[in-house]
Amino acid sequence: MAAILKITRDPLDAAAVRALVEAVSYPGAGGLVTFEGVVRDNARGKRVRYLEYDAYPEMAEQEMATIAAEVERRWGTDHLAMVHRIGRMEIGECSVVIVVACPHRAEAFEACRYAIDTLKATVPIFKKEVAEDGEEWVEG
Amino acid sequence: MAAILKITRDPLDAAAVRALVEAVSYPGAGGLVTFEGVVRDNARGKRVRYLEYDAYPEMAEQEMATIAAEVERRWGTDHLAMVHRIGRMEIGECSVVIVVACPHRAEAFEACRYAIDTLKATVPIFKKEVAEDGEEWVEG
Amino acid sequence: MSVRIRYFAALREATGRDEELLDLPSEATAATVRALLAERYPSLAKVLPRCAVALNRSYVSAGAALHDGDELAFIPPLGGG
Amino acid sequence: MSVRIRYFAALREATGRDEELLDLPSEATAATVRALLAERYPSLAKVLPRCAVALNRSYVSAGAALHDGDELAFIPPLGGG
Repeated sequence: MAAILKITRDPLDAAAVRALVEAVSYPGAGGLVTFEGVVRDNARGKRVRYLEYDAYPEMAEQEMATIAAEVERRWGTDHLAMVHRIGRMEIGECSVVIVVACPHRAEAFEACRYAIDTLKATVPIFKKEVAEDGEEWVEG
Repeated sequence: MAAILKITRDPLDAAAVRALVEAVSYPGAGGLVTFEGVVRDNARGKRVRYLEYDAYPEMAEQEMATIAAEVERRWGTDHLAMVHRIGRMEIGECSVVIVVACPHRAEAFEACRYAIDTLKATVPIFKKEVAEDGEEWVEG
Repeated sequence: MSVRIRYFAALREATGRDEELLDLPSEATAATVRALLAERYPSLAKVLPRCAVALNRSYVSAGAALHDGDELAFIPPLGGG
Repeated sequence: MSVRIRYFAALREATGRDEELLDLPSEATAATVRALLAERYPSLAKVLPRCAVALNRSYVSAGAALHDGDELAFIPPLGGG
């Protein structure tokens, strides 16, 4: 398959996550690992009201393609989906989903972990925390 | 929450997996990691027709509780679901689901990986591979 | 003493049973039962030596002592996941 | 030469723009533009020094040379995940 790499404004709800899992699965896959990043109700000791994500979409999708290429080189799978939502997100909503399918679980865990760690370090996506006492674009 | 630990004959289909994810999620969770073990179409160079899983259910759930206790001790979360299906499973069907939610992703990945690795090593569940040329109870 | 033996997977197929009650001398151990079953069910010959022992649903050593009312199982190689 | 500047996150809010075209001398670099924007938008003072540089949608060094038609962006601290 071609890896699914996307910046979207659509909610990453249960149906959307499930559709990605189905898209990535294949008959030789023995292990599927899914990471979901979820908006927490607190950060840095603050009570978070909601988050606002922004991105440089064209560059973000290009950086995601670099991650996908490295996943294929290191773990031999192109059964990968990486979707990050932007816009306003409430507590409990999903901001990012990464799904990896591999014949064996070790590779699926490692590739999924690599993909989210590298996404955070290289993909131009930005986060504003809106708390009770003000809002701020934050790192990490 | 009390960890969800179960041996079941019911299919672990999309709706069942999603229900576990929802059950494990909570407002302070920033990272959710889901592992799904899926019946592959091949193993040990054989073409697999289907699998048949058996278990010692009472002991299996007790061993799962030991895993859950260790997850809580090491990663501080009881937001864990671990469900293994038994009975006949076709290619592409899910045999096991593990979901872990934690404030941060590192813990969720590590706890989920620990849970499936330890399940395979300690929980009394048994697998029969039914291939084109015969059937066999197999390890691993 | 009476001990309940439970069978799973290859052992269930080889014995044709889910479980049975064995009446054993009071000094019997898990090893005694393993030898007894090997004799009673020749088709267990291949798998029994590879089995771990579970007494009252916990892993124990191969020579564990038994008591009246215990539940004993020989656990074949694991295949979960 | 003409260079397209794109703004995101804190930079979009501080400039009130998604993008703009700058007409620059041919020897201008990314560093030249950073200085120019700092002057033009005082509200960028805090975030600009913390920004990486993306030229034509790839990360480059702070002093990268520019060419006519390039797309340049200053990338504030990342928050994906």
